[in-house]
Amino acid sequence: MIDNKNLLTREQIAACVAKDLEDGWLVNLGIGMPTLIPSYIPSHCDIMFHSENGVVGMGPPPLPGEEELDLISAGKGLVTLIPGGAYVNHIDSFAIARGGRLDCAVLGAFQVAANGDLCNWRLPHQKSGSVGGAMDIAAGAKRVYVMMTHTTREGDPKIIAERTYPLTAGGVVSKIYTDMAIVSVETNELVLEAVAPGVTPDDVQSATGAHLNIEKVQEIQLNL
Amino acid sequence: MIDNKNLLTREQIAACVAKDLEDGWLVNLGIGMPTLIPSYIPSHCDIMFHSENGVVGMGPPPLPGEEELDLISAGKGLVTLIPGGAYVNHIDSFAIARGGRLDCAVLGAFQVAANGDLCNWRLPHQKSGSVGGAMDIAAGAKRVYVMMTHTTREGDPKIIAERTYPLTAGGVVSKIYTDMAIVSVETNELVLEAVAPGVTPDDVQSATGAHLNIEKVQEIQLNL
Amino acid sequence: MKNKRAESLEDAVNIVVDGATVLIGGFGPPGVPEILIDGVCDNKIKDLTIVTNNAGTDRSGVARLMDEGCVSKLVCTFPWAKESFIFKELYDAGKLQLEIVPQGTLAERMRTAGAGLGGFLTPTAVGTDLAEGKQIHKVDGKDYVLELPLRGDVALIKAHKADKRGNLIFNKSARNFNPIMAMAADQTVVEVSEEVQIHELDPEVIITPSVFVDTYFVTGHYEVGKGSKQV
Amino acid sequence: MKNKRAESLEDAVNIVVDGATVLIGGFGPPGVPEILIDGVCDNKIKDLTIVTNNAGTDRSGVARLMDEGCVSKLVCTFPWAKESFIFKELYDAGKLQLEIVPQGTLAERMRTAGAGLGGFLTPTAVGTDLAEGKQIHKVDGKDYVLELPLRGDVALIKAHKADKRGNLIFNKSARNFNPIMAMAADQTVVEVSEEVQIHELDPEVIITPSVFVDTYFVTGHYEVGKGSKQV
Repeated sequence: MIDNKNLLTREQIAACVAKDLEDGWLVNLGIGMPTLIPSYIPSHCDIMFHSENGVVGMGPPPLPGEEELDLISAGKGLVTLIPGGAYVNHIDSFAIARGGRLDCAVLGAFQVAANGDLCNWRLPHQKSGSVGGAMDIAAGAKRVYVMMTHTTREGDPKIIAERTYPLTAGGVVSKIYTDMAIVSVETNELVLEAVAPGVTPDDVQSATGAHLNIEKVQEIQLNL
Repeated sequence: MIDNKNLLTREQIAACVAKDLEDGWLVNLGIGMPTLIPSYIPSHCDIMFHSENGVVGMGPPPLPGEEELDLISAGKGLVTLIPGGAYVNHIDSFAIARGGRLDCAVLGAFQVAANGDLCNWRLPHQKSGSVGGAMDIAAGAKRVYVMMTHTTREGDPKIIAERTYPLTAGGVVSKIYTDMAIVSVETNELVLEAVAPGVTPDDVQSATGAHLNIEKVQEIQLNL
Repeated sequence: MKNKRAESLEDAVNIVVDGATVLIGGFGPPGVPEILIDGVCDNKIKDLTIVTNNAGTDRSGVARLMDEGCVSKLVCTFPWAKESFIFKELYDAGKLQLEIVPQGTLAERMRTAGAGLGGFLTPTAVGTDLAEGKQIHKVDGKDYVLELPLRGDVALIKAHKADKRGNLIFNKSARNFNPIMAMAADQTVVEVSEEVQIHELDPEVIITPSVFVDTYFVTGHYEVGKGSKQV
Repeated sequence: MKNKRAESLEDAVNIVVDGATVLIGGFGPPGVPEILIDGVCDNKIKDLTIVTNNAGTDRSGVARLMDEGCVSKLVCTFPWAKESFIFKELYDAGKLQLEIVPQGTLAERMRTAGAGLGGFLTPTAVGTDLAEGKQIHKVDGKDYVLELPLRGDVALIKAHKADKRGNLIFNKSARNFNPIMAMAADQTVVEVSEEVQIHELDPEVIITPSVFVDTYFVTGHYEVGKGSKQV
């Protein structure tokens, strides 16, 4: 069991993801942790955010006094529109999502399987879930990155050999950012790319339900 | 053989169709003869014209000096937009056409069969034809009215028991306006509704390749 | 020109009858026709099937509609949210049927109905519970789910402005499902914050052409999420 | 911010290579990117499959492209028109393949590609020659043709204005297929009459968001149908 103080904070994970988003990309951010990402995008880097409720070019929350109640994110927080942004209807918004125009979607997850299966819309014991746009976005984005804690609150691994939870989209996840590590989903294996400072590859392996290739592991550089 | 001087002019046929278009309708007009119709719509009657190239609320040709080269009809003539008209893209334009929002489409035809089959896009001897939007509009409009000469130049009937030309849309035509008569396509029969002044029901029947019910025939009232 | 303006809320919503399937615009609070919904509540309509993205926010809009017992079935994408506590209460008590549809598929199913199409093939939900019982087609070696049109008897939507012919424009992210639903119902009823003269809407910027609008009701501007008289 | 502005016509069109499938906007003369087409002609590109509504008007635009031998196949809706005499000449001489697609189906097939869908069911063309060899599906007792996505390697479109991010608005009926084609190709190249600053296009009135635009080339205004240097 690793020391909790070595786990990355949500903000640190967000910074790790932000570092991997490339200039010029259009990115969709899921509800929850992924919404922390924009703060960590360097200002010289032009990344546009797509919100599936029809906002292309979503900006940060409004300054006090400038709130527009008709301008929200998919997570229903008040947001702004960047210069050069545009409003679209739900059809065009999901044409963007499914049509391969999202360079990346960063989503939360309950489970990710070694083959890239994503489970994030319903827990097995629930009668139903809230799917929102997750299935469309996960099926359509060029890259799906997952951002989550490495294990459940009970300590069970969320990265596993085969999924046991209801599927959101099959084989779509290419990269996983957790509070312990960055894991890349390759064709035949999971590759441990980097670990948090103070966390060892063995720590990560033992908190993971699938085999990790640790040959090229590095340490995550934190600038926070 | 009837006297040609008793045949209706194109303008007179257009006036007959115009009389049957109802206040509040959205109407698509095919290329050729149907484009004469708008001149005969009474000014108190609010009929909107849809042009499949993205014009909802097409108005008459522009006055000299007011031409806009970017504003044309489906027949490629310069037109105008009525107040309250709107421009749409081809997807929305054909959503209107197929989606049942056209109260009526008035199209030309090579042949109409007794069951309402419409043939207007390709002659049998041609290797290919020009379909344009005819198949979508004919399949989607609430009513399809046909406007044509009663016979071919060679005197062959264009209203026939069973079509011999390539199909545009099956069973869609509900009314036929020709230079001799107005014929209604009913479930089990063709009903001769009205004949041109000086034309007898027998004249029409002998120029028609299918049986006509002539029990309720009237004479077309011309106000031209 | 047909006058599509309803002079009273009652006139605007009396097309909504017991048992109807009603498409209701909005994503979160923006774009929800809260006043029209109030009108349906006032009419004590029962057994509605409601198609809308969320399962209501707090106590107004769709939440009020459920709370007042007007709804027997909800078709939506995201029912489990803190602000949808009324839905949860009713669902847990077995008083509400629920159908979950992925958001892009929900929009596309309505557009398909509005565009006179018979269905579409989507990669969304392949291999998931939400594709159960649906046909799978392979195109170019990839699996797609066949999804069918979803049509409403009535669409209740919200727009920013209507001109006197019924052309509509929307406000920011309150656009969302509204223009799609306007196409997808037998009757489309719009609440608009503002009515303008015909020449005041540029034909280049009209989002919903008048041909998709049957009735509009002018509500004036009110604070989003506060439409309900119950609040 | 990525600079999508091409500084020369050559830079704008060098993505169009021999054998490519190219979607070309326009319905009749309005909305045809005549200058971009001139650029493709100048590059002496061969064996293009062109997807566009008409078979060219007089001697400019798509007509010039065919006339200069750049095209081996034309996918269109309305080839037989007086003004498409160059097409007729080439077709009759056996120098051009032709595929006719109903206009609504052509638009929808491109949108389907752009929207990441696998196909759609349409009532259009049921029972006709144009449905030959295609699957028929019955939905609610009615027959529909299954139509598949149509994607371009490149879309060449024409817009009225672009802002510096690449957002587009169009002019009147020159809108037509252009916004659809912008979605449906791997690379979308736009000729625009005018370039404006970012804040000059209201986000409510943008028809094609910048995410669908890869390159734009500013041509200035010219008389429709007279783009070609050959005229």
